[in-house]
Amino acid sequence: MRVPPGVSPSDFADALKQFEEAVGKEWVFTSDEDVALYRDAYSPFWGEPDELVASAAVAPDSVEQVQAVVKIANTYKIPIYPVSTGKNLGYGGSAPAYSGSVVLDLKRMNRILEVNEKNAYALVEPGVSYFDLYRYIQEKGLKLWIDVPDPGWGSPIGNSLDRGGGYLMPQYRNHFDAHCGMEVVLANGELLRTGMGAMPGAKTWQQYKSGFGPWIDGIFSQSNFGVVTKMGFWLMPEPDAYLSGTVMVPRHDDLIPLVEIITNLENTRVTNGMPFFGSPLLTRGGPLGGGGPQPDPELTALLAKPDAVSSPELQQYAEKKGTSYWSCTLSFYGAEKANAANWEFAKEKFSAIPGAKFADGEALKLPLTAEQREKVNVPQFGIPSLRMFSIGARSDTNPTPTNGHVWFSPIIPRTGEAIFEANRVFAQAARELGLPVPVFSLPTGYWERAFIFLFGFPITHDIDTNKKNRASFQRLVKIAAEHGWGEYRTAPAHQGAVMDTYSFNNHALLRFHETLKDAVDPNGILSAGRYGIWPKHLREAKS
Amino acid sequence: MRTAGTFLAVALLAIFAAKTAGAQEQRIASSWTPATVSGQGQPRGYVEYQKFCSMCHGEGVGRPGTLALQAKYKGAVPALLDKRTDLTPAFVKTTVRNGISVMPFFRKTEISDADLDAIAAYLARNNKP
Amino acid sequence: MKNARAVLLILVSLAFAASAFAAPDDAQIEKGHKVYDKWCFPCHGTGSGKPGTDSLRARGQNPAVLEERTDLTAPMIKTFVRHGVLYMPMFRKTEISDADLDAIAAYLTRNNKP
Amino acid sequence: MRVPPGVSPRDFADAIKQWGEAVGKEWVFTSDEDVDLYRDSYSPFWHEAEEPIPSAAVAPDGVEQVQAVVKIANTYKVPLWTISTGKNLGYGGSAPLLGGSVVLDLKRMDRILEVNEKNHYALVEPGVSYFDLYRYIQEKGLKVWIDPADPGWGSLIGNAVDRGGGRTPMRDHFDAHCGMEIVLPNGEVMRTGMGALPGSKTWQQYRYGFGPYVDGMFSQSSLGVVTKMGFWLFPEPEAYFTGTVTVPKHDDLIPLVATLAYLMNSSIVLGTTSVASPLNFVRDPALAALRAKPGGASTQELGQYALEKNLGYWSIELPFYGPAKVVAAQWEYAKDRFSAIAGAKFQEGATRRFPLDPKEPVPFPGSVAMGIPNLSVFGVGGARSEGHVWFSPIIPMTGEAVLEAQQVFTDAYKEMGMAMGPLFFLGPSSNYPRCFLVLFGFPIEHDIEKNRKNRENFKRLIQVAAEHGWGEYRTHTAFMETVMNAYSYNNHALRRFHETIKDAVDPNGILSPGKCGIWPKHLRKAQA
Repeated sequence: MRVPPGVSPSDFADALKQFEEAVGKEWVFTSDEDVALYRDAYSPFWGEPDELVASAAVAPDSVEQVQAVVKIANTYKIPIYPVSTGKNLGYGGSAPAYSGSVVLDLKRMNRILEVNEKNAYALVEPGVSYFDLYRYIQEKGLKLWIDVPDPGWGSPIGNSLDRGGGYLMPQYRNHFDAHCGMEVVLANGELLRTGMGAMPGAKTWQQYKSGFGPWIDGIFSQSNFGVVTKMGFWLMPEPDAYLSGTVMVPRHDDLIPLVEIITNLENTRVTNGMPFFGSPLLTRGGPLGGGGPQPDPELTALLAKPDAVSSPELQQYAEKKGTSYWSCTLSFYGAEKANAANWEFAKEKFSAIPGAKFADGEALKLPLTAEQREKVNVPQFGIPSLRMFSIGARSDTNPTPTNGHVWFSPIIPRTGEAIFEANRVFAQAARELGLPVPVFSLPTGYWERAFIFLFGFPITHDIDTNKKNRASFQRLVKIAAEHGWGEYRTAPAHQGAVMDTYSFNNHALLRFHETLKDAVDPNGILSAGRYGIWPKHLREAKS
Repeated sequence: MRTAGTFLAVALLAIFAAKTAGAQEQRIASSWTPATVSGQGQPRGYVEYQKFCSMCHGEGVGRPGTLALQAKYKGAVPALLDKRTDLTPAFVKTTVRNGISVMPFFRKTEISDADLDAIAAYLARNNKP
Repeated sequence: MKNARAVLLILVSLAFAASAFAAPDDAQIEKGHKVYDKWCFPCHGTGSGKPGTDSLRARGQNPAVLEERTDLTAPMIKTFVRHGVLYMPMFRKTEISDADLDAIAAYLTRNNKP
Repeated sequence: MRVPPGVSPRDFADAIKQWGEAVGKEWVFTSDEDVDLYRDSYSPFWHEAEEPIPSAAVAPDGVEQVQAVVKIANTYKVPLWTISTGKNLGYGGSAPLLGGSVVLDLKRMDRILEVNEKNHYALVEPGVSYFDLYRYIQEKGLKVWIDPADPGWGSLIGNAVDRGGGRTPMRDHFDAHCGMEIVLPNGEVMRTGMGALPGSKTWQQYRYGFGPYVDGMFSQSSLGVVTKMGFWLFPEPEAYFTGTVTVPKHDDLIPLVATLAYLMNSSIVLGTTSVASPLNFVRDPALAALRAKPGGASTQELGQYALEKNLGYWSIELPFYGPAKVVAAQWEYAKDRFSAIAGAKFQEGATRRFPLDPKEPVPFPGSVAMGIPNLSVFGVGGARSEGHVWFSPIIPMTGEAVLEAQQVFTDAYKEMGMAMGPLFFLGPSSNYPRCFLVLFGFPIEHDIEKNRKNRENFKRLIQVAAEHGWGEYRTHTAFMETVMNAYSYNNHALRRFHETIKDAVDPNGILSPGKCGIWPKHLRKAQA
């Protein structure tokens, strides 16, 4: 049996006994076999001594049990690491940030406490998955959509606290933005409710976010200040109809006005779903690895040259073949006629770019029929799935499956210029680091006002490859920071390195977090090291 | 007795009436537009008056200061401050620094003494003894 | 290393696959079907965008859908669920309890020839 | 000269001297005449001993000066009360909560640091008012809108950190912010969100940055002095249009609000609207007589009256923003949905196209909904009032809740001997996206007895609201303690958490003591 660092075996044995009394013997996991299930399946340290592993796991079934477990941990100063469904694979999974912590597994707390159709919100526990919530809504026949991230088995609470994103209207697809009201167990075991929930019998806990006085919800995201046990979410009413439309522009430099117009259309709510950028010239197949026609050898040769994407030869090739350089597919959710009018307006605006072409997408009346559901990109319709895992799993187009991935995910400005600059910078870095150099990367449109790049680093079970990839990852973090780009989220293996780049005024923000940490969790038991925030005794030990 | 209730009634009535009266809305030339604010060639007192006072005391609909003075004097003196001929610099300064009714007083970080001198001079320019 | 251990376990489980175990009853199979729908179907079901099915098909497995197979054994199923393989992560007991896993195994082996 | 509580006159004199060195002598105000300008114009304690009057005011003109002022205050443990433009009249104005505090007046910091037309944001200092930013944008001819609070002289930063609301699609002002710069109680400067990354390119584009998102802690709080803040702006749309839906019967309120909620949650209606009753605006002796009856008019009688006069019982004016054709299509769709209510009637307002004709006089009534600031809201008090304070509970966005609140507050007013006047309906509004805000204006007078009684009534209303699960979103300094007391879940767990943080971040308790009921440790005992 492993023992958490800094805890004596006898204290640990006492604590485990008390954990068992609190949650039931069968929900305290200590055997190697059981604890191994809490490893990060996509750990970049797989099989190395540095792999972050748990010493045990405890799975309470209620808020009272969480309080009891936290109090016991506080008594014995045992580091604990809460996970909700532990499914943020690529960002750390269920393994702790501080090796030897006891995982506090909240999966059993999977109650859907309320779904209100008229006011379009849900109140859930951390073990509820997107699948669970979706099924519940379908079974009750409620006309509500949930905004799902790519993997549907994740937890709305866990994903939102990690500040994940989805696909629907901007106010829903930013999952932390879409929350309203929290219940939190603090490090001393006390129960706290935020927003209107601080008022006993509040009628608007899920209708008004910030309550009265300082609005503290944000400090429980990407943090280690408390265990969130309930959270409300605003849901999107099922729209009448969906429409998509694609705009294609012919020239390399057209990306700049294209982004500018899309930004204007999104910020005025003309298009209200996530935009998908693409390049008919540069990509074959979609982001989900759907294959597509093999490119022309002439094109392959052109693309093999350095800086091919902005070369005059490629521009000439595109003109000759009549292939558009860039495309963007816009989504419209709403009344059928309004969708059509919005798309017409968008086309008018895009027509300012000479040579812009348009392809009308399918106009779908909602709800979808069973056949339609098979064809559409389901997360854009609030339907959870696990399709995203096709990116690395074996398939017809990917004969060499990996053992997972970690995401490098910098935020860059929402401009065409920034896309070009980031491609230059990251291609150069990839060449230097000996990484495969992508032809061109286009950002993802999760956030309404900024772009995000998602680069997946493969995880292997080869120690040397993983080591090299980790070093490359951290080098990329630094290179991004030198250009003013920071990551929005990262796996525990890299959280310290990323936090280190947010260093304004001698790390004022991190030092502020540490002040908070010491005040609200003086024994430093909660998620030590998460997002680079260490409790006092471990900060001192490290320095 | 003046009560919160009647106050509220007046408040909401005023807001609603203003909103629903859209069709018959009167169009009176505003003295405050970006062009006049930059106030090229105008005396400083005029410029500062436009900046600090005209939003309440200017011409046009929805100017509480002008409305209040209209109600108070019923035309005995002009409701518009910059049309008045009876204002003295001392009176202007006292009012700005002490406030009156719903008009709050203004701090020196908002209207400096020098700005206030200029405003007072501007508003008293037609007060010929 | 985990991979080696997984392979070993698979071999062990195959070796013992022939050993007889009590035929599961219909209630157990029905329960297993439900758990399967919840936990396995999103990756291993029929239809588009099922990475597990796609992966097995690409490996030449036929049928690629787990539910249609008659060659799976309970130990194999349990090994994959508790250890994961390649892109598939392992599942904790708070997600799929041992009892649920037994039921999944009962369901997926329901058509096996004795 | 007044001296702050707990500070020796000698220490205070030293502090004043050092502030003078830091910001310039002329920007440290100590004369009674100057300091009185920092009283709350609309104080509910006017002429009373409890009126919290500051001891002095300091007006720095840059972040470094703010740092210096805060450090000096920390050295001498002088309580500071931060204001940006000090114009949140009705919620406390420029006066501190703790009498004798020194006002830290940020009005001189009025730089507009950036307005980005392509990515639609602004970065400003606390002294910048809605008027200032509006003028700047007009002068540069930028095609972006600001979202002003009703009074246009307020500060973007001040209003947002007080979590005020406006009327356009960006109306939740705190929600519309992106990135902060803060001077902490120890005088250190911190930037939040992407601003923590030196040379960041997206400080005003992605609000969360990396790690815990701390911005909310600096709203309605006393943990730091916000010296810069970014705001998302709305790109000028092609058109604005309002359509009014009127429904005939009392009980129609329930489907009316349910449909409104659907339209708002679907981003079809993007701005603030209020539920109104045409009965409120009828001046008919017959109606007045009906209401004057002992016990008031019954719902049936009013319903009958509305039916006979063909007035409609409830109405909502819906704002639409977007391309002209879209706005028309959205209105058609809204009409479709409201038509499920038998007898619903529709009236179309005028469509405005943007940019406005340059000859169009601005501002005009209602222009706040089009991003043009004005001060017409101060017309609400009438000629004789000395000001107002706002009682502002949040209630659910349902017809049932509106009717319940109507009943509860009417009863409370009666019980307290306060007349509801000719008005029988409160007009809840949607300044925030998912709930209704109800605003009651309490008059301020220069009459001690009346103010005392009004204060008691105000506190009673807070209790009555809390008993029904309705809490205030913001309140005047005089009532902050009472409101925070109502947020008492688990033996005031939230306030105790705030206190833990306050003690850690501001151990000397110098920043805005008492704000929102949060006192520093040394004053907590005295208050308890």
